[in-house]
Amino acid sequence: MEPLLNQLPIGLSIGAVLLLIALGLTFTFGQMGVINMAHGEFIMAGSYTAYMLQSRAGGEAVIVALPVAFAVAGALGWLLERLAVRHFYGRPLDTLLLTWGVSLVLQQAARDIFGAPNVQVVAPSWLTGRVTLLGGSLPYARLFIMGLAAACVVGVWAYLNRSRQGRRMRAVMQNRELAAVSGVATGRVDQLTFFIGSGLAGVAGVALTLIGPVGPSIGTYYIVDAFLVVVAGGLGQLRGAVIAAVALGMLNSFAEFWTDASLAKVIVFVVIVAFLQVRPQGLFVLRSRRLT
Amino acid sequence: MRKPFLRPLAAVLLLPAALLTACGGESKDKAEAGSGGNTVKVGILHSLSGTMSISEVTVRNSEQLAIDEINAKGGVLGKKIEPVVEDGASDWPTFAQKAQKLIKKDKVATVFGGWTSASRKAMLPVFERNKALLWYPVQYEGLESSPYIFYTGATTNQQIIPALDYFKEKGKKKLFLVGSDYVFPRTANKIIKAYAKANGMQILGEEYTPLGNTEYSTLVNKISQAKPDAVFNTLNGDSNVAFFKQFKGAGFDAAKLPVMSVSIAEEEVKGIGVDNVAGQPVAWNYYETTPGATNAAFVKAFQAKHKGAVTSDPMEAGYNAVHLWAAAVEKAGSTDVEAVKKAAAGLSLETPEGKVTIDGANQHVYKTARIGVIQPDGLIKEVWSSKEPIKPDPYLKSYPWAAGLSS
Amino acid sequence: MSARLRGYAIFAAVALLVLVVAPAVLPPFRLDELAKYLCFAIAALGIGLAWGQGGMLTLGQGVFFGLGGYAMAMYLKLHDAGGDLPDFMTWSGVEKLPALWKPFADPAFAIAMVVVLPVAIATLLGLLVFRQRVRGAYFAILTQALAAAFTILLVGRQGLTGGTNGLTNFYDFFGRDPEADGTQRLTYFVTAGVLGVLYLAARQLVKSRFGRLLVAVRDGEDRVRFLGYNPATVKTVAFAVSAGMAGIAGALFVPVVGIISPSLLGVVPSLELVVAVAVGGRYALAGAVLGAVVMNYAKTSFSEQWAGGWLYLEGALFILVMTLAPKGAVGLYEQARDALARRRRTPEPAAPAPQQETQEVPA
Amino acid sequence: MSEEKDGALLEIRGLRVVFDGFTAIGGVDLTVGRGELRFLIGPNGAGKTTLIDVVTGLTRPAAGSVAFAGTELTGLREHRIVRLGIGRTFQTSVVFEELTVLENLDLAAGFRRPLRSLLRQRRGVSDAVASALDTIGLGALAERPAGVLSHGQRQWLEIGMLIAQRPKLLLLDEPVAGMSRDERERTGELLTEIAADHTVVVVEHDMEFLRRYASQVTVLHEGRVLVEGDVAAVQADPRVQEVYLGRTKKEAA
Repeated sequence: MEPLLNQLPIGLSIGAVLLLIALGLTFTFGQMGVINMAHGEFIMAGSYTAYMLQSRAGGEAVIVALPVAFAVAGALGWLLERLAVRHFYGRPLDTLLLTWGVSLVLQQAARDIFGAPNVQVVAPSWLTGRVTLLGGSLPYARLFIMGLAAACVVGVWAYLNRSRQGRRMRAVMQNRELAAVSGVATGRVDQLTFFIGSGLAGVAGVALTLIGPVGPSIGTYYIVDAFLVVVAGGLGQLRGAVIAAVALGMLNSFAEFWTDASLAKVIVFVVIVAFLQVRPQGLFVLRSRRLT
Repeated sequence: MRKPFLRPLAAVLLLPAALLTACGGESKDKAEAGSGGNTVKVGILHSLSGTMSISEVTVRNSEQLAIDEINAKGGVLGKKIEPVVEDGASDWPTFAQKAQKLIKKDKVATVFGGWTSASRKAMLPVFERNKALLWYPVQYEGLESSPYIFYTGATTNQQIIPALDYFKEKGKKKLFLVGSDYVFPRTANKIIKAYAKANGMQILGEEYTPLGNTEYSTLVNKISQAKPDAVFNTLNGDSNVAFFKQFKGAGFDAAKLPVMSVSIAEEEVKGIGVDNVAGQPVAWNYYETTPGATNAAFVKAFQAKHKGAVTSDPMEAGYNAVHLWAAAVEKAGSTDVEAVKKAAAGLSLETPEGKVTIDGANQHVYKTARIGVIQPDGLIKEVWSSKEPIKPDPYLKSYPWAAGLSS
Repeated sequence: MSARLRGYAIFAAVALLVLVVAPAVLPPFRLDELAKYLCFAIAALGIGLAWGQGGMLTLGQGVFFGLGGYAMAMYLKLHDAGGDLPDFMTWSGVEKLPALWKPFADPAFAIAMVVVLPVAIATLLGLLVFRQRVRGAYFAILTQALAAAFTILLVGRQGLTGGTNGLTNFYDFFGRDPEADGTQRLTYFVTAGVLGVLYLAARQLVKSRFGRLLVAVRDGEDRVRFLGYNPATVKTVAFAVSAGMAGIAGALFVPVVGIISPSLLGVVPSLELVVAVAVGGRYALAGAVLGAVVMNYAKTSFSEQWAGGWLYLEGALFILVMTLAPKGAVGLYEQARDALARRRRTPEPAAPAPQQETQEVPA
Repeated sequence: MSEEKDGALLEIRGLRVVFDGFTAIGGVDLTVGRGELRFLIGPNGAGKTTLIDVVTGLTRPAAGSVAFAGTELTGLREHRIVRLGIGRTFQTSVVFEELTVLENLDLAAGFRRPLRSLLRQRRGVSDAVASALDTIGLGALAERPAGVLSHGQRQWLEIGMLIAQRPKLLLLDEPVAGMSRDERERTGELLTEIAADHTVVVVEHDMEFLRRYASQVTVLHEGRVLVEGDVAAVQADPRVQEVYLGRTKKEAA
């Protein structure tokens, strides 16, 4: 039974990673309906930010990099929104393809700037330990990621529900026309939404340097999973994203434990399709009476 | 329907066909001019883009270095070697098509190329049907011996089996096998299991993860539950980074649990992070630190061209391939494929890894197996070797315990 | 009527070019490459139907391409093995021919499966997904995940599928050596012929009542429901047809290139097909064909010149097309044609512009 | 259409609809007889459109039953309901802009056709389509894409599509909203023409239109039936005047 218990914290920590990479999408995809395929490359931008800061901040680069990566990835996202995405509202499929083009360019740019091989980001020394939990060990790095994910969720929740800007954002999401008529500058809100959503990807990118490779193609490893979380969680639903991420993390952890890593991925996909049979709109739906 | 559907279609097929026609015409001229002149064309076919480009570009560089060296000394048969470089784009069908292009359009004398098994398997029929020659420079899973391919990397009995011998010598009895989900790890593990059975070792687990997988906590948990003496790692590329970071994160290091890797060379160490793999053993036939004048010259020449670069086993095997081909051509007095094949049999050459000899029977080379340990500076130090070159045995015919593996 | 005649004339001219001129002037290697592009064009035609006409952005078309390709390759492998195990099974440690493989020894069965398998799977997926009104972006993401899952499955079951290597090394293609120039020429003609036939069939489908219904579903799925049709059925049929086309494309790809492997059916190759369709012009079937041929040609020739640059070019081209010409090359052509026509008959008040400019695909 | 003119065609009993805690319809009974022309009126939020949505399957009720010619409709999917013979239009007209007027009508007339006829190209114009085209008077625009039509023309096309479906019951949701005076007049004539041989339920705001063309009227208010009767009686009812005029004048305009 013990090894099985070990899978619980592992599932939780996989869930935390999924949540972190998907959180930004609940903004761009969830609030704005934009399928941003370059999201993975914003994650990459975050990872490279940590790498760049290493020479200045040394071992603490990961911590210093969190706000910087948020700003860098956020700025990239903002630029993307200003230059391209804003011409595409209401055409989600076109945005998907457009941002895929952007992601190709960003990947190649990373290859040309940082070189094709992976680079090394050293974790701070105080993150190298681990705690023993349920008979297994949970590295501090994982705990850090869980904590970061939780902090981001709380931050996002507070922003959406407690701040004026956040309420505007939700207003625009629920009814763009009405919000515009009510005096909300929807264009500004869109820019901000995109900035935050992309910035969160940058934060995820920094965290991922602790456990994964840092290279030009890392975005492609995470993007599909991230979208599956949002699809399963329901559009624009923070609650849904959290539950879906943890559930998928657990599913992944136990499926891999009982079968193998390849089959686990297939199982996750099948479960999601089956789930959508029961809940085609994801876990939580905002009910509306609009046709289409 | 007022809209003429068919008109755009015309534009469709006219444009590229016209372009292709133009191309075709031009290429014909080129090919004729090239084949008769005073150069010898050879093809270099590696992934210059896509996921495999990280590794393959370095091999292309070392092959280019060998060509430059030969040209500096007057070329082969008095003609300069002219490389035609093509991009396999990390895509196996592209390898097949580019191989075809090199053979049929550029009419190259030979091709140096490939890295993954999949790319080699894709190219193999092209070379066999066209009776053209491929030099493949990477260690691989064996069980193959094409008459039109020379294998200058290790086959399993020159890498996997020596690594197991090393573990056996060190008294490791319980192994855990970790690999990426593709041909090489699966074949390697099959051999390891047979070896273990014959040598009283236990296999506690065998796990595969999809290529590009980055989540290893469950796997690491499985390993720590199984409590093996050692891990045999055939993961590939980026997965190694994630695996070692998470392996170390869970509190493992080389002293606690050695992980023998067969796909991590000097190039990869940097990306994984030295502190995550320092002290871990790897199995190859060559390291940058391998002693000898030939290697010193090779490393010096390579680093003169590529500042700060390291040299690794596949790079050296690619470098050797070019020199071996050139030597065979000189010996045969011709670039004709059959003549070169004949001349290559039994051919010996002093290379950075020491003396290598081509085994005419299976067109692999005799290679010395070396176990190295990753140093804190990122280089690899040899700690064990087979002392002398091992005769290549791609089908493991000389190992009784391996009977039935290659049937 | 004259437009229609002209259409036929142009089709005939293209056919002449593809079937007579190209084989006459192109060296065998280039002809083989063109054949490969034509395979992709067949798959693109299916995407044009599902996405352009039906509004279903399918990012998993590689799966169907793969199913067709594997069905064909399994037959060829078994035929070559002549009663023994196929070569890759030997080195994967498979001792007995898996039951899944057995029926594929029959060429008729294998060729039937080229179409049946993709159509069956697409129908199943379509019924599940469309009935629950999963659409737009959700559908796109699901099909993308399908492509990812399918590749992992193929790679993971090496004994059954050849793993990452895929299936390759065929010696006998219906009594011919697949690498011989003559065979390659033949496969080229077969591919071109199939493309032509499927193009005409797809065009007929678009003009039929079903095609009109499909466009209606694209532009107003919910409204169609109130006309008494079940949009799920309409979409499933179109999706299945496009899957079948991808399957045929995959099957032809095997003799043309001599390999089928998971690297051809994953997320990126599937997306690249869609990109090609978008660049060519998604709303016209000819645009899909044009896009596939031109983009793949560009990719090949570009990577021959400047390997890393292709990604920049592909990305940039894509951004430009999506922002400036969402209807692709065909859209630009039509705009130019209409502008020209307007200029020609100056005094007359211009005919109403060809529909609206920004055409919305329902989410 | 030769339906018997007696007996109820649509019977709604105890209907309740709840949106996330908000009760849009709180217990409505409504009977529409065969051949009737019934107007549904009421201020914003009265539940008129919701009622139509429930009948056509777009919205699921929390409780109650909707029977059409004896068949229970709740739980059926939209296209099934259409196939039983109920057609509707929408407040904001939705026609297929890419398709021609004729193709729009042809599509609407098509669901009864055998499946294989779908695969054939349309040749000629069927009787149902021709008569619908004639009724709505868009014959001159038959070959033009619906995208070029004016707002009024689109509404007529929608009504035409409805007729082409040959339904037993037509539900029109604010057919004259946003129309010019002339267009209203034309729509009114159209309505009278259709009502002659169809059962029709019209949701409308426009009081003038109501006075001119309505006979039987049901007034909804806050999710309940307030009054039912003929136009004159309803107009005279003080409760109706209160909900319309007493609160917000502009809604009655």
